Amino acid sequence: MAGLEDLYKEIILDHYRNPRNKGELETPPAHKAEGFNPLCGDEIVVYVDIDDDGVIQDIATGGQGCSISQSSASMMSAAVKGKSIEEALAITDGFKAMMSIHESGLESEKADTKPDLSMGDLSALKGVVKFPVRIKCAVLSWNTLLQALGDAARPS
Amino acid sequence: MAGLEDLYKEIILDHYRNPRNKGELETPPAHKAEGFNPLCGDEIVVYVDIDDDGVIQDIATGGQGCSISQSSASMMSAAVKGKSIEEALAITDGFKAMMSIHESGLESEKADTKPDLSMGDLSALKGVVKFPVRIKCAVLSWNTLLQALGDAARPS
Amino acid sequence: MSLDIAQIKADFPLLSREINGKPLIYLDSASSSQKPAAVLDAMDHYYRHSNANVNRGAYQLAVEATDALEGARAAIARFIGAPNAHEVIFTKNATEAMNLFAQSWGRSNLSEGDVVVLTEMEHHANIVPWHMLVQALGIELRWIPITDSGELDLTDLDRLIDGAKLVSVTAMSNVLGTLNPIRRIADAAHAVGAVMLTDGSQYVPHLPTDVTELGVDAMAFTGHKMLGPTGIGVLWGTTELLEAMPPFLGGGDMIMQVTKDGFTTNDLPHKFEAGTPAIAEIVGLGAAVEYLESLGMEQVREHEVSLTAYAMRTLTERFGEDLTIHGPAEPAGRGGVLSLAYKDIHPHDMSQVLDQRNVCIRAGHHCAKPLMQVMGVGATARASMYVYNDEQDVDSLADAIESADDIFGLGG
Amino acid sequence: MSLDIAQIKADFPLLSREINGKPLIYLDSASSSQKPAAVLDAMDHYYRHSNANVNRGAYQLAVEATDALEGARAAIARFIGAPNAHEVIFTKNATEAMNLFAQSWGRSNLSEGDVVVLTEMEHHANIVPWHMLVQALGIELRWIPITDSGELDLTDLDRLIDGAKLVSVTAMSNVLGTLNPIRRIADAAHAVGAVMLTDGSQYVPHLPTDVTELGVDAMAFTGHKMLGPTGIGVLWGTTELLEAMPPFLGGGDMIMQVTKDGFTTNDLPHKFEAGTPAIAEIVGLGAAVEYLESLGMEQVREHEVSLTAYAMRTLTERFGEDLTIHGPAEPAGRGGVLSLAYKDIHPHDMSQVLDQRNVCIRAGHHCAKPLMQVMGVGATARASMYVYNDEQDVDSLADAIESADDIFGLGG
Ligand SMILES: Cc1ncc(COP(=O)(O)O)c(C=O)c1O
Ligand SMILES: Cc1ncc(COP(=O)(O)O)c(C=O)c1O
Repeated sequence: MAGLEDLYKEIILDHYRNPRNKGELETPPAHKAEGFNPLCGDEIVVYVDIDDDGVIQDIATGGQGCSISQSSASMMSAAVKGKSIEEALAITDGFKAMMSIHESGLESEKADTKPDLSMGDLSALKGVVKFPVRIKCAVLSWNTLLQALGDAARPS
Repeated sequence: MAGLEDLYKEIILDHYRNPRNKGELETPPAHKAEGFNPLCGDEIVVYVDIDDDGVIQDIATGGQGCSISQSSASMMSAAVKGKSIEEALAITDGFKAMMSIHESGLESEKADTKPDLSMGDLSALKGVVKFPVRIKCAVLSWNTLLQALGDAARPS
Repeated sequence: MSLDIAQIKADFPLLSREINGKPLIYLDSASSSQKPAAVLDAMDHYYRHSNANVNRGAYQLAVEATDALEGARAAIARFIGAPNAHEVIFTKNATEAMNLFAQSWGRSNLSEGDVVVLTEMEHHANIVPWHMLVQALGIELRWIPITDSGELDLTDLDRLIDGAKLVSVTAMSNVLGTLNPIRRIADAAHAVGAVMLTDGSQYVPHLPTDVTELGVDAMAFTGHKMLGPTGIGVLWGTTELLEAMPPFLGGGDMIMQVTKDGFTTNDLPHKFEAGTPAIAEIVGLGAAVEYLESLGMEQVREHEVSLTAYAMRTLTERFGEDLTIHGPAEPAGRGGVLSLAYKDIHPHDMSQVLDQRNVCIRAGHHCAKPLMQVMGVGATARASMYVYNDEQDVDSLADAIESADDIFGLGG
Repeated sequence: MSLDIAQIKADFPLLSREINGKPLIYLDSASSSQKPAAVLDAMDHYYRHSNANVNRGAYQLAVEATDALEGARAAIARFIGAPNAHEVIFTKNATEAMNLFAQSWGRSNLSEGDVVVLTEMEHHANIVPWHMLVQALGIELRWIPITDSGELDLTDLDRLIDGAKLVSVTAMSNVLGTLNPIRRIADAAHAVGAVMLTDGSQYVPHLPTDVTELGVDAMAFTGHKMLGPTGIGVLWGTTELLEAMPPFLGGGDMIMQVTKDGFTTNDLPHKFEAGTPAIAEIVGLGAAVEYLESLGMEQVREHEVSLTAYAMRTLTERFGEDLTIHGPAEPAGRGGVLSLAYKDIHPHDMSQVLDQRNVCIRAGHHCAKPLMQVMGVGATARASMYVYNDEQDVDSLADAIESADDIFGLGG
């Protein structure tokens, strides 16, 4: 059985208590998207400011939720800030793949043998897959980011 | 356990095979009412022709149904034909009381000790109370009669 | 490899009941089937072991309950060949599933004068919801007629479905046993741009079912007729159709966001599952489809065709012209539902007489009053079979019918 | 005479489950209650002994099934003080009951601009159905506000209900535990000619209930929160009101006559019970109310008040200012539902930590998002109690909360 220390890593609690890039950005120029977890009530707002070269110049997140959804949002913002849209999408894919290890068989601890996606702080969230109900918390901000990027890509 | 011979008395089958007063009456002057048993699909139509003295001059029944509902309709028509509305209501009350003996405790065979309601043929239906699901069949035509009489009483 | 019916019978606790020292002959499965111990045990285990509300809880019981529910949804999706588990929407019975469709799809796609095509052999569950929309919206109903042998008369199909918005047809008649050519009708419906709905209540329990092969856009069916518990039914629909439909019941679980000013809806399947689901019943239905899969639906169907053939042969041999079996003459074209008429004995009386010998059949209009009107009868006596019935049950039925002669003084 | 809780606990098989060798502490009964063996046995016995479709069959099984169903209806009517058993309408849960009322009564009595009065503490089941009528009919919703202590603020009641057609209020909040003055609000509603509906989902399981004394016209509640199975709920209404309401779902059993041209409706209660009912679940709910009656609802309530008092005292003594209990301060004015906030630990995290010690509580918005918005929180951690909980369960809850300090590094 998975222990809580797998879930509540120091670095996660740090992002929860001191969230990076918390706040709002002016829209426009920024694009805004809202994400809900209808089950637990977590809400995430993501603002992205994308320059003409398709680089995420600035990002801010708001909303409320548990330590997992909030720390994941904070880490997400730090991970994609300054990256191109393509890079951000690749990181998102990598993160979501990490979060779905569960489905392809958790017991074998494949988690640790997967090619390192150089996720930095993000890898602290790896333990979440051992708590399947919390996966939704961890990916909420990432799905909301995808919405915001999708919005930005749409001709206005 | 009640045997079928309590239910399918000779006289009942006779009324079933040779229904009295089967047919239609012209409306007006006759009043018509339709009754349904929504569960089994039995349908009864009752026509009553009432003269100025409040006497049931003529009665006819139609519809379709099982031996119990059909024989009961036939017996009902024979029992109330030529009677005043008051008499018909009293006979109906008596019949329905006989049919609800079940609810006040069948086992004690009160059925047989009840004051005789001089029901004639009708008492052949007494056995129906031992088959509670069939009570609805037996009372359908009587309730339809009540409807028709109610219609007749209403100022037109 | 054919099924061992004696062994299957032993899986159903109720079938070993005796009344007045005589065994029970259950021939009313089209009304409701009996349940194998595996289904009862699955529900009991759920309540004794994992009972908790689903979807919302972080604690282990709630996780187990949610997994049990979603596992059953996946099993049921697989059982009917649904491409996605989220297309399986749980309702309380087939009737609610039809009403869900009529109210949600109907109110958002139909308006005055729009045509919905039904058949003369539909169950009230596929009639009354449309009558309600006739009242509410002024739609028009058209009826595919039936032939004397109880099959759909498709001669005029093209004219009937011309301009229709929806065609809704039962896959198998609960009165006549007729198996309808759903694929053919669905293709014709689609050719005129209509949506095709089928009532699978009598089909899914008895035949291998693949919604994609049937070619329909949506299908309703009910748990208690397929070895599952009461209180559970299913509406299956294509993702595309369901996503475009507005919600039906409002409340918990079906929302994404609620404020004092309004609400937005959750994703499939939750959008259509307001309030606490029938969790234990869903688990039970999951166990039922697993039980059926373990027998093999091909085998189940094979057994029923051969038993139906035996029954038709036996009854005809023993009663000749005195007995009529409504519906198709060919066992391969029908299910094991035999609506009978015997001499002048009313179905209700017949059922009463049979009950004396513990033979359980149903008498009445079978919730198909328009069909009764077309057939010109008030009721039929219906014996219906399932995988746990055998030739001995059929013989008991025939013996019991014969005994009616004595009681009604019809004997030679 | 007070209840023997240890003995009651033993009646609930699930409560003796252990996870990782430690006992289970179930404190999520407001979400769904556990079931006594008497309820599970009643359902199992029904399936093994009398299972058949109801209402229509002449054979003995079908008669037994119908009697079991109607016996349960009578027991439930008695349990809530309903004058007539036919006023008890079975639905699949409380949510369907509210939707039935909103769709049937609402669509036939409300039109654009008509006012429905709710409160800020309603469950989504008593909000979303009305939002749907806002969309469909253009009705107006008004909201009775709440005070800081989580009670209804009735200062402005007269103005709020002025001209209202319907007032619909929960008898007890599933988040705050608040017991609302239903009688007073019902009298005020009737004085302005409005109909009064109450959501009894959290009330009926926990307090002696008499609909006549409550003074309401209709009430919804749900089986799985009152020791009954999933898949069953009730709408109670006065005969007068129900008879005037049009049908909700169309299909079998709810009709008197059906032709190709239309239908007429059956009498109460059948008019509102389309399709095969949740027979086994109704039998189970009947067994549940009989079990509760055997304990005595006065005693059930007494136990919960004293346990709530113990819990509030214990938590306050042990955690002081670090812990907030939302809702009324006085145990006698509330149910055993404690929404907690502890330091800066998010409810979802708290629930996860508690699960580690097998303490089952619920974290989230509890299907009351508008209330969350008013309270200014996204979620609460809710511990809720029933007749099988005792002081030791409360102590385990407190110990588990304390353990969160270590995990979140909040220890002194
Ligand atoms: C106050 C209240 N109303 C309605 C409901 C809905 O009950 P159900 O989900 O059984 O329909 C609940 C419980 O979820 C509740 O607490
Ligand atoms: C063909 C058909 N459709 C629909 C139904 C309705 O099923 P339920 O009563 O479970 O909703 C039935 C059975 O009663 C049926 O035979």
